[in-house]
Amino acid sequence: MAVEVLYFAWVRERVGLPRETVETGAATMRDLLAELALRSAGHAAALGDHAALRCAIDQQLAGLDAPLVGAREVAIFPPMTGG
Amino acid sequence: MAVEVLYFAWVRERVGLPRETVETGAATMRDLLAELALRSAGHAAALGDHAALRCAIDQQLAGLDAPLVGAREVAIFPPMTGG
Amino acid sequence: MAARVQAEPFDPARELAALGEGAGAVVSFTGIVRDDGDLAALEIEHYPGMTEAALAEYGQGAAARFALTGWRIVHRHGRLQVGEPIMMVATAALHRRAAFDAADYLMDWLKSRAPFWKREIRRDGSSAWVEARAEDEASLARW
Amino acid sequence: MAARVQAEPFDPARELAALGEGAGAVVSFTGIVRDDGDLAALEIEHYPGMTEAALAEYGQGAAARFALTGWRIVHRHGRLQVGEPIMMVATAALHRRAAFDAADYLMDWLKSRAPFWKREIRRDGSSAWVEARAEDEASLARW
Repeated sequence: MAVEVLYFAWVRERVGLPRETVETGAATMRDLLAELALRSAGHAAALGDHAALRCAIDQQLAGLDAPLVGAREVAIFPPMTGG
Repeated sequence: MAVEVLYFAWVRERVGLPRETVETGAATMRDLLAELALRSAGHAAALGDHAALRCAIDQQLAGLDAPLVGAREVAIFPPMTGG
Repeated sequence: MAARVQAEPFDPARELAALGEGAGAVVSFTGIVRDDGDLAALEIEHYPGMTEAALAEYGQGAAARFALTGWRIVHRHGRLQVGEPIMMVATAALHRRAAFDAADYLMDWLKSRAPFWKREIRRDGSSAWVEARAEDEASLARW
Repeated sequence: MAARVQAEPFDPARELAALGEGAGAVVSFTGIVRDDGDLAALEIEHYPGMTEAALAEYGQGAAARFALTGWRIVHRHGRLQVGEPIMMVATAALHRRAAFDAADYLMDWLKSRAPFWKREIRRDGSSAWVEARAEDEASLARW
């Protein structure tokens, strides 16, 4: 399936892209992160440390083991620092 | 000694006066309350139930057993309900 | 860094202006006369002289305890209509927790230790003094 | 009953106007860009689309949980100068405790669950992303 992947903050900077469309069969966010990390050295640097990452699936916060089935947009970013 | 006694809220209403000057030898607020209660039926109604009263001596909150020595102004009132 | 007692209405928004200077966080609390069904007005009595001193003392105490960069207390007395602000407390600090806690702390002091007494006046003309609530005293004991 | 995300400055005082209608208590929190010594500016990135939905969801959640009579969240993004308000939360309720707790609760959610990321820009031109603090996450766990 085709999924739109968005990156924010230092994840975006390390990947070097704000977003990209990827073709994936990943079952969970964790699987998708592993696939994405193979795309470039920047991706690997951004996505290697899962503990430092937070995710959203279709604009809802989700854990790394959340299923990706049916997802159209996923986002990967550092822990949030609003307020 | 002469002490200025101020009453507030329902204490003032029951006593029927906002303030009065009294000549007293009372050692504590508790003693003073007992003396004042003898002044009129209104005083008795206002000052009989010590648990319902709060006091200030020279504009500082004080317990009923606080010494009155040197006091110039005392105030007797119900528990406060500001805010 | 100011405490005021006044009969006149005040504008909570205006009291906040400039309070945030040098701060990272500003918290404000405003109490408003609320119609609980048949309330016509509120009448607030206070102890002139002592009130101003007590508010300044509580404000300075909170400023020291929570390292405030600024604070303000305004409390009205006299007759207030439904919908009018009764009082406000505002606290400014470097960090969020201090500003929140200081405002909460000042409200606890104001409710139970500042010499104000409220009387509720009903639409039928009857009135009654508001009784102090045990939970307000309990809230103060937290600090 | 509104959540907004905007690049433009806002006036905290103005946001408070009319919020107290029907309420007995209004609490507001304003976060301000604070100069910690050599801060030139703050840059805030967010997740357009998700941010607005998340703020509205947290606001509605707080309104239900604390029986709010009104609430407001405003959060800026983009480049902010020292002294400028970053965001504000305001809550209105019948009683004091609910208004305080709701504002505190919303701040905890905003800090750790709303998709904003801050970067500090120093006077020497260097910059660094602000790291999430363990105490903010711990604060959220209180609720």
